[in-house]
Amino acid sequence: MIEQLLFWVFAVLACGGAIAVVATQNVVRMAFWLVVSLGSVAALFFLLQADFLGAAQLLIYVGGTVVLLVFGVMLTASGPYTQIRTSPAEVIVGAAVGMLLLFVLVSSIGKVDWDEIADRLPATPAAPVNVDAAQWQKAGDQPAGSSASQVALGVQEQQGRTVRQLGLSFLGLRPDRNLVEGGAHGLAPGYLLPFEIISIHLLVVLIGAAYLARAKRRVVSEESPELS
Amino acid sequence: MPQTGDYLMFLLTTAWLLPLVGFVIEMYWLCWSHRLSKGAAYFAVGFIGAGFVCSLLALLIWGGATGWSALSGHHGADAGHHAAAHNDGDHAEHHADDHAVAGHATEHATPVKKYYAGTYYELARFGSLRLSLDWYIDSLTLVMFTMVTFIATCIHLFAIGYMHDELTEEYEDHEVHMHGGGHFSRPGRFYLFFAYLSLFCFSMLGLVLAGNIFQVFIFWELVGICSYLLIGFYIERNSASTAANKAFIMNRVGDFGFLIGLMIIWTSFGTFQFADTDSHDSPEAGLFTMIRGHDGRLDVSEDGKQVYLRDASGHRAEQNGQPRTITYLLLVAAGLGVFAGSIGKSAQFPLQTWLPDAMEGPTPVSALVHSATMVAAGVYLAGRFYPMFTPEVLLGIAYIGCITLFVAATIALVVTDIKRVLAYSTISQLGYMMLAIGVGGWGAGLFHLVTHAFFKSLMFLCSGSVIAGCHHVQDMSRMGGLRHKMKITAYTMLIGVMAIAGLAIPGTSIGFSGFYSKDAIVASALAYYELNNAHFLLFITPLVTAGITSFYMFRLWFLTFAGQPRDQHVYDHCHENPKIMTIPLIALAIFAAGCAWGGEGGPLFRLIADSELVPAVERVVSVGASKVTLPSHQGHDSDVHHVHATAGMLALISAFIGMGLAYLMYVQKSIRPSDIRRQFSSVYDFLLDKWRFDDLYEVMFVQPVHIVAAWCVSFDRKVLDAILHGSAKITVLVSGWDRKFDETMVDGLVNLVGTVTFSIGSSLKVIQTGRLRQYIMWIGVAVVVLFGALITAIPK
Amino acid sequence: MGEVGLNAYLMVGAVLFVCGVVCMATKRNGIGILMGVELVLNGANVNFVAFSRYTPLGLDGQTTALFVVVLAAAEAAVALAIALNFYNNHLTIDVDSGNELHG
Amino acid sequence: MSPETLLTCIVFLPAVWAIPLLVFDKEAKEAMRYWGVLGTALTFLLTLQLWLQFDTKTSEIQFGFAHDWIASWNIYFRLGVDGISLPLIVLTGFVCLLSMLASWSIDKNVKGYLMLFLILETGMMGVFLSLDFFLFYVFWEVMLLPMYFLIGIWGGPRREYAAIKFFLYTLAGSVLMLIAMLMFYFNSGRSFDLIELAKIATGTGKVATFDQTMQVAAFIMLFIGFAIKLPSFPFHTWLPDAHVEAPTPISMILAGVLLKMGGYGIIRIAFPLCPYGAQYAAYFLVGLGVFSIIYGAFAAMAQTDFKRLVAYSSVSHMGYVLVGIAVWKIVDGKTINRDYWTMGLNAAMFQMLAHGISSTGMFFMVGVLYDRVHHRDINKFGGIAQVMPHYAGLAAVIFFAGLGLPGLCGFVGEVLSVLACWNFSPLLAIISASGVILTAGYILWTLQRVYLGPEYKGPHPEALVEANSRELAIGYTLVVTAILFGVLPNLLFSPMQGSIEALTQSLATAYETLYSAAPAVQAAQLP
Repeated sequence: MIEQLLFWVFAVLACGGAIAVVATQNVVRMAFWLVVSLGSVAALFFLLQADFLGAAQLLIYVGGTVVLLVFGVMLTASGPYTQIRTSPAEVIVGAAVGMLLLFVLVSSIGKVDWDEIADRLPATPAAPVNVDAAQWQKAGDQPAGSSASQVALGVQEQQGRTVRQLGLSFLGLRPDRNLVEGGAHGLAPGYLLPFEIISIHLLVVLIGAAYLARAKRRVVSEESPELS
Repeated sequence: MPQTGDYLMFLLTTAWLLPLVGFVIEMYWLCWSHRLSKGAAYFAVGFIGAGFVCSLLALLIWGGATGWSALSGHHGADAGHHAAAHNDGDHAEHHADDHAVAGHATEHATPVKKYYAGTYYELARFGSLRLSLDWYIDSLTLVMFTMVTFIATCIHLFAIGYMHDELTEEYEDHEVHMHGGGHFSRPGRFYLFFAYLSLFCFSMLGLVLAGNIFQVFIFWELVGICSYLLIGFYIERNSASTAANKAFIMNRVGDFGFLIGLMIIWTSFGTFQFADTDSHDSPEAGLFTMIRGHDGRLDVSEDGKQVYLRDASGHRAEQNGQPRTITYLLLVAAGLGVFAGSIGKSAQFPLQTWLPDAMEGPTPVSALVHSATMVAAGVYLAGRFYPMFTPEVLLGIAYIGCITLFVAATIALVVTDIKRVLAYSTISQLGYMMLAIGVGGWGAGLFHLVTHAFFKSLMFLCSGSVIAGCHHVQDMSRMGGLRHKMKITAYTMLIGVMAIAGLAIPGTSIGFSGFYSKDAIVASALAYYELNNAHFLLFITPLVTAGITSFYMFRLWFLTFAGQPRDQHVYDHCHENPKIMTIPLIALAIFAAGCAWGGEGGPLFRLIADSELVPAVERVVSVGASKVTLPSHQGHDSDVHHVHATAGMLALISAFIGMGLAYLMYVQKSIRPSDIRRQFSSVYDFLLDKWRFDDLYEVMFVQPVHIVAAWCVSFDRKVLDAILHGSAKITVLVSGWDRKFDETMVDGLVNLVGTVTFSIGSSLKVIQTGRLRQYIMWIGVAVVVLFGALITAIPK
Repeated sequence: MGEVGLNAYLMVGAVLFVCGVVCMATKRNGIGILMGVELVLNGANVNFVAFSRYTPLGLDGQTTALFVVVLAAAEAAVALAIALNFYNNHLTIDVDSGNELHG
Repeated sequence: MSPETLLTCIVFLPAVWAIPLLVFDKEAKEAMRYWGVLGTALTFLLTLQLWLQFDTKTSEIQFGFAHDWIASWNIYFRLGVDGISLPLIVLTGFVCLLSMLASWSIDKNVKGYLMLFLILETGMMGVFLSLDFFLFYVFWEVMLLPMYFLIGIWGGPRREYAAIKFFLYTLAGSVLMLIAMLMFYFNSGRSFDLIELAKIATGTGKVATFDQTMQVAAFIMLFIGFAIKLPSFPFHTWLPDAHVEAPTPISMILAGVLLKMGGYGIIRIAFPLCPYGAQYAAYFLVGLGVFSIIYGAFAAMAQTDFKRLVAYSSVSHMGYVLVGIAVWKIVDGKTINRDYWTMGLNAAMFQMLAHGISSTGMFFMVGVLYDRVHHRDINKFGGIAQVMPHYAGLAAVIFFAGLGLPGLCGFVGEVLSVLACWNFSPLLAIISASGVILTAGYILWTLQRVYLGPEYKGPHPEALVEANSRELAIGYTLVVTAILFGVLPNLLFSPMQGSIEALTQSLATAYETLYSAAPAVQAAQLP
């Protein structure tokens, strides 16, 4: 029950925060509401037993990204245009389109029978054959899954403690899968290499960003009208 | 051990090549001496004089080798010849390595005459065909050599005096008028004149010495070019260079025929050699042996269409088992072809017109080249090639000669230029020689050739003396009475005139050289007429012309030397020439008077007749198309001998009539020439226009050639080039279309696509507002619409 | 109100997503647009994690979400740099003035 | 020097010699000219060395060698010499040296001129030396381009027209030659070897001989290709234009060497490779030759441009070459009097060489005048012999050589080819003999108008000074050569006799074989 309650609280907070971001005109306030929304999402992650992800969300988003955003706000808000108004027509149109989109999405979500979809999913390489979707769904609740292999691996799947599992899955060891029966390969695909590659990429991107962000005034500002 | 032939060859070759050395030295005279030096002339005289000595020596050696049989006074091919032939036959057998083929096998009934021949070097060899430079020496060669070198020496000497005014840095030519008025002047070209003369002597001697007909052709052309150079010596005179061109081109017309003759001979006989070649294993027959064998007769097949060729042994030659033959008509054509060359060179009808124009050259040239030697080369060739002529060819030769001698003599009647009179008389006399050869009087023709060379060169030199004395006045109508001032010239000239007129003391056989030779010709003609009555013109014409000749020659002498001066100015400035010019006159006059001493029994005639290859003791009856019979002319029973006295008398009468008429008209003045001129004005004009040959040729040949030439050029330009240009234009046109197609169709299509794309783009660019938020909005709208469509369109 | 299911989370994700989109579409402020992007990414992340919890996707969903988070951080850095440059060039953060690419 | 090195040097020395010219200063004209003269002189010496080493006793190819070039297509770098090509090689070296000496009058862009000149020489040498059809073709084209530029850049006022005309004509011929070459290539089991192809044509090769239709077709194409170069009557109009517009030294090379390639091609390629085709067209060839003689002479007579006149005289003179080559008399499949044909071929070769000397000389003599007074109108000359006697004397000798005066080189070739012609056809022989009159006519008339007379009538009379020592040296060299070969023709006949004899022998045999194989086709033969 508490879980339900928490869900609703945070769900409302997340959605409300998001709506507030949209509705607010002041950038600083928008940033605040964004923090609220993102924090709520982190809470939702906890509820979804993704502890590590939730923590990462808090650290990176709320602690990093949003601070960065605020910096941006401050750096750019020195001029007279701190508040840039949107025309009412645009707001109305935007709201209408948003509503429609929301309607489309919600109706889609409602129309899909997710259990059936999960059944129809292709037998992912190591999906345990003897465990049906419902059972599997509950596996999160019950420690020590019925799979002997999981036991053999010494993985104690505890509620929300996903750091170790995520780390192993990065190496290709999947506690949530039956690797013995399902795969002749021994190991599932790991994420370590992609992660490293992405890390390098991102590093490059960040260096590029730092380069771009260097404060330098345009010397010739008259060129822009010609380009338009 | 050197043989007679080697001696002869060595001497004559020396005589032949010395002038060439002289030519090179004189040509580059300015490199080692100066313009005013007479040295070049002395070189020239020295070399040709040495040549004369060599020739004379050769003649003496020849005489020694033949035991002077030619001069022994016997008639016909008698014992002396037999002995000579025997001797030489032995030589040939004993000395197989001797190049000279001397005589031939002695077993034959009729022994042949003797000659020496050999090869200098080979020009080319193609399989069995061989071209070489050869020498061929018989008595005719020797006589010609001696005659040419002697006359040339005299004329060289004379020229030293005559060309004296060229010894200057500033020679003023009074006949050339410049644009700005005044006369043309140039540095003198004394040395050059003698260089040309030397080159001519070399060519002429080479022609005489030639041992094959091809070599004759080579030197034939060379004397032609020398003649060209000498006629055109005064290169600044347009008339001179035109005359030189005319001479060479007309000669080339004759050479065209000559060349055809050569082609026939070359293809039919495969050799050009006169004499047999003495290769060690198999002697090859020369042309004369091939066609005449050893007995001097044509070997004609029964139907008269083929002539059998002989091999070196005198038997019928065989090739692949078949007897070698030549079509009779082809042989006639070859003969006529070669004779065409003679027509050109000897200025016979119809190519006679160049010779009078050639008088543009200096007078010594006229004397040497255009009377004594080169023009006589045509006669020499006809004589040398006589064994190859069939009776039909001879008949043609006779008629050509007959026409020529008459035409030229008639023109000479009216001409007043002293050199031109002599020129026409030269043509006329050459006609006599041709006629003689044509009627079978081979010896008579060549006899006349030699005597004529002497008296005609004498007369030319005399006229040159007159011209030099009168300061280049040539018109006889401005002369008269010159005998008082130029005694030597006048009386040597008189000797020449009497010689050419053929005068003699009636009743005796003492006369000038021309009497004997002309006598021989008329006798041959009469004998021929008696055997072939149809051809009476061949006798009447020379007889009448003898009178005409006498008339115009005496006319010349009377007009020039006798009577009163007609132009006092000329007369006053006239003077006798220095000794260097008169001595040659005297020397020549002696020979002109006496070289023919003894007539047909005399040494000269006998020497010439010695080399006749065709038997002369019997009649030759033609088997060809024309039924002619050639008279026999050797021996006491011969046809010619029978009529000799009659002919001599007739010719003498004719000559005296001519002389008398001239005396009456120009000295006695009992008949006034102007009356006759008026009476026969049309004939007079016709003659004065030289029978209008020049006009005829101008219309018939010169103009058409120019017209055709213009056609050719315009064909090139208007047809060939037009085709090229047309195709080029068509190509350009097609490529123009191509370009248009490219521009309109292909480019248009591409442009259309471009334009359409562009206009669509520019109409769509309105949407591209560049506003980020709008795009996002559109994305949202699009997602909604797509989903809506998806959901509504796809049924569950 | 029954047990919280997959659909509920998906709804939340959808709301976040739509808010992000609307935010991007209406805000003239560049920073606001950035925030919209963050919202969209969060919406997606919610979905990933939800699927990870309720479907056989398992840890793959979380892993992907993790990637997205990292990516979003980097993106924010880059976007801010761009925003700063934009500001330096236009002396404003109004994205409507950045319409040089209009047709 | 080994034969292989010698031949390679002869071909490539000039082109290699052109490379150092690049480093010369643009204004160092004298130095570059001397360099060029040195190069051509060395090449000429090499050709003389070749002559010395040449064995006149044998008719075979000498110094032959072959290297792989494009082996997959059977193309070889194959050079060699026989009696037919040797004299032409020496002539090329000779004429190139003389025209290089005559190049002092070129003052515009000397470096480029000399380089093109040297490359041209390489091309010409290559044509005469190569024994591979493909190589021959390559050199043939190599020669074409420098010539185009030499005319087109250094020529007279209408040089572009002339250069393009020359180029197009020659290119048209090349295309025909290319087609014929490929016909032989594919009919011979893929061979470009000229010797091998000739063997096949005479029926002694590795594969069956070329059939009659193909021979006729190939011969016609080859003949047109070479007749353009020769040039023969309907294809000759490029020649006057090219000659008139080309600078003097290039005219000398054009007349002295390039025209010979036509004749050489016919003797070396067209005849040996298609004996049947050659015999098939023999009468036509001789007729064309005779017509060219007469036509060229007539056209020359009507010219007022001195150079054009000489150019047309070339057309006339080269007619004798064609006559000499083709007097191949056949009766009933048997060659009649082969010696006369051998003589004709020899005469044709000699005529080419003699024309190489006399025509080169004539163009040079015209050039000397043109350098002084800058016009070529015959009617505006006159009296040259008065102001330039030494030069006029040399010119007269050279023109007499062109006229065919005995004792000078022009006579031998003309007369012998005419003499050889009677055996083939009396009618054509007579017509060709009449050329002697016309030739004398136009040459003497020209001499009269240009050299004789009292005074010069045209512009720039002050420029008429006696020839300088360089010009006299060239003139004397030509005159002495003309006299030497006129008096001792055997000097030239002796090296080529053997090869030509062997050629006529093999062709006669080949034709006999072909004739006996299929006598039916004879019906179509020309009279």
